[in-house]
Amino acid sequence: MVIFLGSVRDHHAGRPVEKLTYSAYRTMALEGLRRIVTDLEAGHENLRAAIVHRLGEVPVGEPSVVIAVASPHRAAAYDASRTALERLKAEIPIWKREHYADGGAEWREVEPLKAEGSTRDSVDPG
Amino acid sequence: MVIFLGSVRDHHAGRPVEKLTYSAYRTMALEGLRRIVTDLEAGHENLRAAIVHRLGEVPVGEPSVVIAVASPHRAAAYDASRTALERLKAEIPIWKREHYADGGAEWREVEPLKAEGSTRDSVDPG
Amino acid sequence: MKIRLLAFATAADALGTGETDLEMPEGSRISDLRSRLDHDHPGMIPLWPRLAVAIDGRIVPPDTPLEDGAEVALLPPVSSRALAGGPW
Amino acid sequence: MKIRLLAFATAADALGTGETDLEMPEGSRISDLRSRLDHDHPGMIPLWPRLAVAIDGRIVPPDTPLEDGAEVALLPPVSSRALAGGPW
Repeated sequence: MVIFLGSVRDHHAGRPVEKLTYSAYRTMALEGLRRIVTDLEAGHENLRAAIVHRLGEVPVGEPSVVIAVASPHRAAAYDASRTALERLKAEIPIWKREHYADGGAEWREVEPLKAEGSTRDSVDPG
Repeated sequence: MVIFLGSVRDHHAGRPVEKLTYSAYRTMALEGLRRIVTDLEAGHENLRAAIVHRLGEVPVGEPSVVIAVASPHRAAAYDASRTALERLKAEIPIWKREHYADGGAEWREVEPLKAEGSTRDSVDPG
Repeated sequence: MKIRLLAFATAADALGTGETDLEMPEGSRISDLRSRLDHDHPGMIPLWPRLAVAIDGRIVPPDTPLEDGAEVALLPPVSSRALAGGPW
Repeated sequence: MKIRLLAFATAADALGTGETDLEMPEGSRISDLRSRLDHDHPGMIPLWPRLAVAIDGRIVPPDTPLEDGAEVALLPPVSSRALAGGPW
């Protein structure tokens, strides 16, 4: 079994971070996480996966994401864990706001959201 | 942080397994595990690793190995976790004996033990 | 027709709300919604090039027609690339 | 000279012990130890092609000389390949 724990780091680009707040489009995020799990489990016999993402405030040092993959085949477990993490970051509508020790706060928005499967590019409605 | 848990499976080649017993050349195994951890931590800044292997009797379903790797870089954490597991299996003098539900027991000996670094082949004293 | 508009992160900040109902003319498309939001909330204008828009939980192209009762969500970028080499 | 002999798994089974002290003639090498063990414990004979031998915790070549007080360990194969696609 491979377990990934993603924890909140104490700095971003040299700026001390105190906490994050995560916000989500809950129905779409849950559906997306279920889709990832279903895809992974369909890809390898006897593989089981679970993904949990915290929402709301998460203090520095605490985990915000847990991905657990059990498989009789270790390579499959590692690969599925990584795939889950990459897809989670690209496809799932969860946003994070960094709250800095100096009082500021910023949304971290880096990559336009990908449609499911992460192969299609996101749609630019502009 | 990536955590690998290796658990005892309930069968081998179709034969039901009840438990394993692990035996080790303890001093060499510990030194080898320390060497793996040192190599991994030297390979990536701020990476930290820990490896634990149970010895003696381990019932089916229980974990016998835990590898924990923390890194600010997720790719490094996954890679180090896998490297630790592959090296552990090739370099560390720990043997397992499978005890079958039908009463038999067998050592599982598959690959001649590799010298440290896993690049040199094992030495055949014959 | 009436749509439910959801907005997240910077899009919610620009609209001043994360959730609102809007009355739109029959036959409106996402592009019409965009014009209206840009007029009422100019802070939206710079966001569109990197927004995804979902209708009822599916990301859709910009000229997709709206339907009565649709849930339309404005989805800013997520944080994947920052995280590729870095922080969660 | 006296050496400490450790054996594990199938090698321990073949020797009937995991740990024993042996008196060897001065100048003996691992190959001499092997001849002696094969004579006293024929169950060892088929094991050598896949055994590694360590002296004081380091895997060494087959003609390595023994020294007084050395800890010599007979190390059967470990289970890596079975595990590559499979069970722990």
